[in-house]
Parts: sequence; structure tokens; C-alpha cells
Amino acid sequence: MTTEAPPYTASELLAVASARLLRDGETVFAGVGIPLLAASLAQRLDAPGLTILFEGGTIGAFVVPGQLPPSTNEQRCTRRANMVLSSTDVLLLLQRGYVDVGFMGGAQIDQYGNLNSSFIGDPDRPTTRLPGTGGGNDIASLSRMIVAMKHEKRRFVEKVDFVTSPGFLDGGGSRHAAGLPRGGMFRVVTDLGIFGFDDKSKRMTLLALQPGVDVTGVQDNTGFAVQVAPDLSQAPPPSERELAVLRNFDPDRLYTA
Amino acid sequence: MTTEAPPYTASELLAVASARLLRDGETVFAGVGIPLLAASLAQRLDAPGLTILFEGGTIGAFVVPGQLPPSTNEQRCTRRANMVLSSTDVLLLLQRGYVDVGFMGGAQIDQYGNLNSSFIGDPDRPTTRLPGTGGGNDIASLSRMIVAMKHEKRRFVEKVDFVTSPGFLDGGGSRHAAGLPRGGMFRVVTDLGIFGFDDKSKRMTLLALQPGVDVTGVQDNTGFAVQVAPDLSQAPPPSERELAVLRNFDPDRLYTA
Amino acid sequence: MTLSYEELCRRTAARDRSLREKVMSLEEAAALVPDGASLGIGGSTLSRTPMALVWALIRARKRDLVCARGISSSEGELLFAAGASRHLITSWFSQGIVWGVSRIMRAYTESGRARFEEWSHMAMGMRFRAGAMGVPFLPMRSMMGSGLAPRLPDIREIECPFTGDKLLLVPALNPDVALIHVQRCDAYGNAQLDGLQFMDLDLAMAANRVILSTERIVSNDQIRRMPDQTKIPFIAVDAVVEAPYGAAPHECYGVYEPLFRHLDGYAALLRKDPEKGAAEYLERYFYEPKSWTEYLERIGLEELLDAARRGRSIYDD
Amino acid sequence: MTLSYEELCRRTAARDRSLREKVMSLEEAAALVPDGASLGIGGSTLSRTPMALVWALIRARKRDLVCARGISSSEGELLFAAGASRHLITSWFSQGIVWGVSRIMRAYTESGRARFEEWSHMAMGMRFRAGAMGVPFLPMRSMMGSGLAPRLPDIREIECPFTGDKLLLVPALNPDVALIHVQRCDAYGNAQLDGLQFMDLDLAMAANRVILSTERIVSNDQIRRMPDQTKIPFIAVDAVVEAPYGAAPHECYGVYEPLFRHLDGYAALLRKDPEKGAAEYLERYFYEPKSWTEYLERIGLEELLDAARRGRSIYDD
Repeated sequence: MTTEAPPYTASELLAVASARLLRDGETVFAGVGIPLLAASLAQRLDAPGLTILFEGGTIGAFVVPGQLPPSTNEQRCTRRANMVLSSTDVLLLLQRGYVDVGFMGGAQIDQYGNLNSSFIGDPDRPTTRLPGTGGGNDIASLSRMIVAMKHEKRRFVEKVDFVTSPGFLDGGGSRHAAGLPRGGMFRVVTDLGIFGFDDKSKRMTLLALQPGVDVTGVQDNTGFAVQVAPDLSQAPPPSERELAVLRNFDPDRLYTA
Repeated sequence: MTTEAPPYTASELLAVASARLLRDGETVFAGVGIPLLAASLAQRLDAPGLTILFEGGTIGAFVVPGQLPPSTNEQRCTRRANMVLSSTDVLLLLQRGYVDVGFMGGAQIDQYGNLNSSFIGDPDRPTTRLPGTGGGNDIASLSRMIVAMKHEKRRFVEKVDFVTSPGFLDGGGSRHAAGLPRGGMFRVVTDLGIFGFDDKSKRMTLLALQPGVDVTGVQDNTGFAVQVAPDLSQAPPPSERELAVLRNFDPDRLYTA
Repeated sequence: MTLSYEELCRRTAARDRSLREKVMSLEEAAALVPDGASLGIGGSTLSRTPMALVWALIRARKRDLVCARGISSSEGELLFAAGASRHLITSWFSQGIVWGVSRIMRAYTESGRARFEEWSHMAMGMRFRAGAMGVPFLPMRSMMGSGLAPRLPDIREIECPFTGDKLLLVPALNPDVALIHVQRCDAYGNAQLDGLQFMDLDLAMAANRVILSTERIVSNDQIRRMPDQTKIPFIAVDAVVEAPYGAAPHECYGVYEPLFRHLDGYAALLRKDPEKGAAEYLERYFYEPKSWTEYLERIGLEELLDAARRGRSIYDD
Repeated sequence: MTLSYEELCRRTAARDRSLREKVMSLEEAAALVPDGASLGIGGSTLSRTPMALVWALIRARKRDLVCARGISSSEGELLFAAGASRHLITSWFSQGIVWGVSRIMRAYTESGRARFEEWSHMAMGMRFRAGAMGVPFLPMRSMMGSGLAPRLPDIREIECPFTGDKLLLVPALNPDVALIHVQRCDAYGNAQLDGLQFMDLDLAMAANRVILSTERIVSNDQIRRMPDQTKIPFIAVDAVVEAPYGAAPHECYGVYEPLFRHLDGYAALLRKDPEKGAAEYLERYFYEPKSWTEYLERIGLEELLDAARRGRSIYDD
């Protein structure tokens, strides 16, 4: 793993790399932070027709650069949006099948893409009580998921302390058997690599390395044995254009510190 | 039964007599025709604070005299109303317990107050297919009911051909047992009399006679044995004031022909 | 009309839900509706009936449409009389109380030529809402004990697992196509409705395809100035047709009231001989006109102006 | 909070739902909330939080309030810190992502002094909606397979009687009292909300009593000019309190944005020592001020003006 400091922060790398995964014409349900930023970035780059949904109750949002909301529940999420509706009804769009991609961050993830944002340690006697699911569980249960998060050993564990938002649960067909016939983890984007999930085992698989990172670097920062795709590729670094648009969105580094 | 023609039509008598049953401050869910007219009349007489709901999606309506709607689903129902909402949501107010009185007409009624507005004759081979329930079944299932209808032998039968809107079903506790713990028939207002229902048997009981009508006249026009209340009273005729306000509402005799 | 959840979601995923222009003619919109399709019809009784779209479907000689609407009026009579539908799912069906019991409805249902499947009005609302929510059923507390429930397919009475209450479960209704008329929408299908909404918002989200007719098409900029006034989102809309007076002879809230004289004439024509009268009406107003504008010309400008004056008066002091 | 259907309807019937004036002070409104009551709190995160009402409840030294909200922020931290509540039912709880994990939430929940009952955001919505519809539950398709469901009381997984799908049934939530802040309503409680609605409409219809705070009280005539803009009907409202900046330091859509500097100061105060910091904040802003106006004065006019400028800008071209 290289030591020279790249001309962008880890958060900026996450935002740019995940923005590239969003396609024009898709409908994405985006959480606050990197997901909101990356979706807005994609909209200004190669996916002008990307439909962004926010949990607070927004369809077809266009966030104004430099006016990022503190959550997805404030008026900044709705300025010049196509529609404002109730939180319950926008979440129901996930259940009705209107959402192509769910996009959120995570505190802790395991090899099957299960996310924990509720408890570190024993849920009945947690060492840390986290803020909880919000709409995360609904998004992860009902759509194809992209997760963007910093890559640290304590965050990438073999088994999460608690399943707040379901990935593939115990792998194989366990997600479907639990009553979740749709969606599931699609990609996990970190500052070290981009991961997919094995069709059969549903285990997390390294698809691409971020600039200046090697497989050992990924394994050293991962709490389970990293599966590597046969056609492992190299993710291109953020371009000047991508970074310029991104920084214009978040000049105060609200999300990209 | 007297033969001299009274200075009002049967429909006018129904409207006035039933309007008198509505109390200030109550919430009434009114159907089109006599109920809409009677509720509006009560609002202009002794119940200015009567809250009128319409199936089309209106709360706190104030119908404009001379501008009666063709049903409870047109804009005339909403002029200067307090709130306009979806049909589904206004009907749900019945289920949520917000409605004091349901108020509608009927084609055929039986001794337990069951209403038929669907089929005359065998439902599978009806001699007459009627327009159906609309919200009638919902209103009758979920509120205390007032029914206003013309009194004819073929309309007042021992058992309706079909239960479109439930009264007390087979009497006694059968309504509750069917899954309808609330509401039930309260009053039936006709051009011959005003009827209540026996606390135990739930049979229709004659409480008051309309002007110029005697018990024989009621029995002759009723298809089942008429129970008479021990304290049978005489309903006062429509007053000049009542008729004046009423005719001002329906100058074209749209509902009161 | 009950689809498996996987199939429902597959159909939704297959639709192009992107922000794209989808303006077309009445004829092009009608071509999106196959024979035998299940239709959800917006509005209620004489309000915001998508008459121009119904007109286009009847002119296109559609057959075996299974139609669902909260309350049905003359559009239902004409769908029966034209042979476009033999099955109507609704809570009430006649032109309107002031014109008495529909003789066309009676002629077709009593002879068994067509079916009038009767649900309570709230049950229709629960069925569309379940469809919009992506759940197979919703629980409710009416229709029990009456004669309605036993005659209906796909309905369950349960004891509530929480309270032990008796409840009725009604199945989701996800029509193949919804026809909805609105006051205004943009070229993408973002619709802003004024006044009475009836069941149209749930219907739009329940349907597998939505065709909007609109009094006028406005810019996306205008829609986006008041996003909280958008009631149907573009992602749910597949076609937009501009049709002024698109609900005539019924009303469009705040734009025009019902065309009462025309409706009285229609009723009188059908009172004489329902089937001959309906055939005559269809010939004159549905088949002969070369365009929707000619249909409106035959109704007559004086009626249109009078209805518009009354319609706009809802906003007068 | 689960009542029998008969009891739910009895409580509703017992309320005076007539068209009557119900304007009162914050203190009078707070007196309507008994210790131990279950509360539904309107708005979400930093939006349309009924802060003036929460302020009044804390000043009145309420105890054992069981609070439910879609997403909870600093109002929840202060309800815990003031000892007014030891049980919060919500989907997410911290001041806001930009300020990190709530140290007050951690201090109270990790020590077992208070309970954070976690449901998914959609589940909170389904529970309020079931309460508003007068049904004991609604079905949904999330939370299954996760760790959330097993930790929750009163939840059922069923096989759908129509499709065989696995479904989760979540119970109705009918709070004793709902606190909702709106942009405007009349003296009877007809409320017109702009912009984001969150779960407030369902919450209002679900609750057994509704207390509205409003930026301003308008005439019933004004409300009735646009009845389709009324989102909460007077029949559901028991008290109306006029409280300008009634959501501060949170936002009120179109009127003012969050007071970020004040919120940063609050966060900094709690970061040092959560419990001492919260106590200090409560003393300074909740207990010492003689009135809501003095609370606002202590926040500072400059902040208020800046937030209002940003708030109204949502309508700028």
C-alpha cells in the first residue's frame, strides 16, 4: 500500500467512486452524507436524468451546490424537486418496487453485506449504542444496495454484532427465505476497494482496487478472509472534473472532511 | 288516514323531520338527496355547528342554497368547506370513530333495519339490479344511523332480499357477533312515522306518527307487524320557517319533488 | 388482477421511469391499452372522469376491458353499451341519483351480458391503497355481516392476531392501466390536482401503467416551483395527453362543472330505449366526430362556456 | 399504547369535535398532558419539531412520557436529559449525522436509565397509519430477517392468506397526545402545512388528542378559501397555540431553516460533558426564560433573522 498522500480525501474518493456506479434514468433512494453527495454528483456528471429520492419525502431532487442539508428531512432536500410527499409514502415506493438502487453508508458490515448501525457489543449491554436504522432497514430490505463506507478492520467484520439492515443474512438463499425476495447487496465502495457479492455464496468479493492499494492492504484492514474476483481490476482515481464538481457541492467539507 | 293534501311534499316532510334529529356539534356523514338536504337544513336552523362529511372527500361542508350537487362527489360539496381530502380517507373517519351519525336513504328496509340497495329478487337472477351500496355499507357498518325514506309496503319488508347495508342483521346480538361492535340503526324517518329500534330484540318500533297518520295507516303500508312504543307521540308538522329554508335550498325540487 | 409480488415488481422495474417527455395523442394513448386489460378509472361519479380517454378506447373498439372505479356513472354505461367492457368493479353504478336507476346497467346485468361486481366504497379504496403500498391486502371493519362479502372473490375474514377483533382482509387491486384526468401536469407526467382527489393518488401508484389526460400541459419549471402540490409523480406515469374539457360532460374541479343539459338529454335518450338510445348517442358523439374537438363542438359551445363559468366560480368570494 | 377498538372509539366519541375556538397558551396546552402519557411528536429530525410544546412540557416538569417520533433529534436528547421521558420509540436518534452519535442518547441508554425502542422508519409510518385508519395492524415487507423484529414487542410474522408471502404485521400506534407544529391554522385547528409533511397527517388522526402549535393563527375564512390545502381537520384538534419560531432551533419549512450556529453551540456544549452540558443548556434556555419570547431572545435575533432569510429562500427563483 502506497504512503504518498493522494490529492483527495478518503470521503471524496468514496463519493466519486460510488457516483460512477449510478446510471442515467435510474431511481436511487439516497441516505444523507456521502450517498446524497455522490447521487448529486452523478446527476451533474454522466447521469443528468438520475431520479433521487430522500427519506424525508422527496422525489426527483436536485440539491443546490453549497446548500447541503443536515439530514434528508429538511427543506434543502426539496428545493426545485419534482414532488414532495410524506415520509411514509416515499418509503412505500421501495416496497412497491419503484426504486432501482438503495444507497447508504454504514458503521459496521460483515462478509454477507449485513449492516449494523444499532449496537456495538451485546445489544442488551452495548459498549456503544448507535443512532439506529432510520430508513436503512427498509432500503436494504427492498432494493438493490450500494454501500459507501470507510474501510477499517473494526468496521469490516466476519459477523456484525447486530443486523440492523439485512444484506444476505447468512448467505446462500437465507435472505429470500427470511421473506426478502427482492434486492440485496450489489456493491460496497470503500477507500481501499470496490466489492461485489458472489452469486451463490453471497460472500463479499473484491472486484477492484482503489488507487495505490493492493490486495494485502485490503486484507490487512478486513476482519474476514477477502475473496478476490478472478478479473480483479484497478479503479481509476477521481478525475479533476469529478473533484471540481464534488468540491463545488461541499465547499465546507460537511460530508467530505 | 287523512286524505286532505298537506302544504308540503312527502320528501319535504322527510327532510324536515330528519333534520330535527341532528344536534349542534355532532359530526354527520350524509349521503346525497334528502340526507344532504336535511343536514344542510339543520345547519341553517338549530345546529349551525353541525359538521357535515361527504363521501367524495369533504369535512365541514356548507352547501350553497340553490346549488345542490348531483352527488356527493362534485365541487359543489366543497365550496367553502373546512377540508377536502380523499374519498378513502373521509370514509376511514367512520372506521376511526370520528362520526356520530350516519345519514342516508334506502330502497328497501326490513324489521331489523337492514337496507337493500343492490338486488330486488334473487341476487343471482334479480328482477331489478339496483345501483348498489356506494359508501352505504361502510356508513351503516360503522356509525349510528338515521335513514330517511318513503313509506311503502314493498319497501318495508319483513326480510330484505339482500343485505347491502347492515342494520341489526337478525336482531339481538347478531350485529355485534358479525364483527360490527359499533353503531347500528338509530332512527328511520318516513312520511308516515318516526321509528326507533327495541333495545333487546332490535326490532323496528314506531315512536311517533307524522301529521294526519294513524297506526292503522302505518300498518297498512308496512310488510311486517308494526311494534308501537308505549309512549307513541305525534310529530309536529313542518313549520313555515322550516319549509321556507328548505325550499330556498332546493328551489328546483331536485331532491324534494 | 392479483399478481405475485415478484411479478408486480418485475413489471414496475420494466417500465421506463426516467424523467422523459411522454406526450402523445388520444389515439396513441388508447393503443397502449390491450383488449382484456384491467383498467382503473379515476375520478368519481361525475367528477374528473377521464372521458376523453374512455372515448378514445371505445372508438378504438377495445374489448373485454375489466374496469374498476370507486363510483361509476355514464362512462360505465357507455363502456357496457359499446361492448368495450363486460365487467365493472365498483361500489355504485348509475348515471347519478337525480336520473334514477341506470337502465343500461339493468339491461346488461339482469340479462347476464355483463357483470357489476359490487364492493363497498371504502373497500374499493382499501384495494387501491393496498396496491399502491405493495402489500397483498389491507384489513378493514365494514362489509362484514352483509350480503356483499359472500358474493366476492378473494376476500378473507380473520380474527386479529393482536386484538381478536373480527376483520375483513381485502385484496390489493393493481390494474394493468390507470386512466386519470387532471387539471395540469408537465410533459413528464408530474400531475398537480386541485380539489377532490377521490382515490386517484392510490390508483396511480397501484397501477402497472398510468395514462394521464390533462386540461393543459405546463412546464416542469412551473411544477417544481410548488413540488408539494404534485400529487402524482412522473416515475409512475407512462403517457400524457392534453385534452381540454377532457372530462366533459362530467366536471373537472375548478375548471368546469357537469354539463347538466347535455346529461339530461343523454338520460332522456336512454330512458326511451336504453340500448337504442345508447347506440344513437355513441354514434353521434363517439364514432362520428373526427376529433375530440368535434365531439366538444357537437356538445355545443354554449354548454361548454356555461359549465366553465360555473366551474371557475368555486374560487369566487 | 394499544387500546381495544371499543376503547379507542369511546375516547374519540368523548372528545368535543365541534367547530369551536381552542386557542390557549403553551402552559395551558402543557397542562393537557398528564405524567406517563404516550406522546406522538410531529416533524422529523430538524424539521417542524414542536419545540415550543416540548419546551413547555419540560418546564412543567412532566415525568415518564413515552415518546414516539419517526426520527428523533435534540428534542429527544432534552426530554431524556430533563427527566421528562425514559422511553423513546423511534427509528433513528441523535442530534444529526453532522454532529455524530448522540452522547446523551448513549449515556442514558447504555446505563439503562432510558430506553430507545428501535423500529424501522417505514414501520413507524405504518404504525401511525394503522392508528389513523382505525385498524389494529398493517402489513409490511421490511424488518424481517434483521435483528430489529425479535427485539420488538407486539409484532407478528405471518404467511399471507392470499399469496403465501411472508409478511410482518406491525401494531397500530395511537398516542394519548400528538404534538404537531404547523405553518398556519385557524382558531378551530384546521391546519395547512407547506412542504415536507413527514408522518404528521397520520399521527394527527391516530392520536387520542392533538395539540397544534402554529407560526400564526389565520381566519377560518382564509382556510376555507383553499379547503384542499387543509391537511389536519379541526375535528381532530384539541388545542391550538400560537408560537412564532415554535420549532427553533430546528426548521419550519418555508419560514426558517435550522439555526445552525445555535445547534453547533449546543453540540459543543454536550460534547464536553453530555450530562452537565445538557443541564446547563436546559437551565439557560428552558428553565430560566420567563416566556417563549425570552427563549428566542436568548437564542438571539441575528440567528433568527438569518434562519428566516434562508427559510423563505426556498420560494425564491
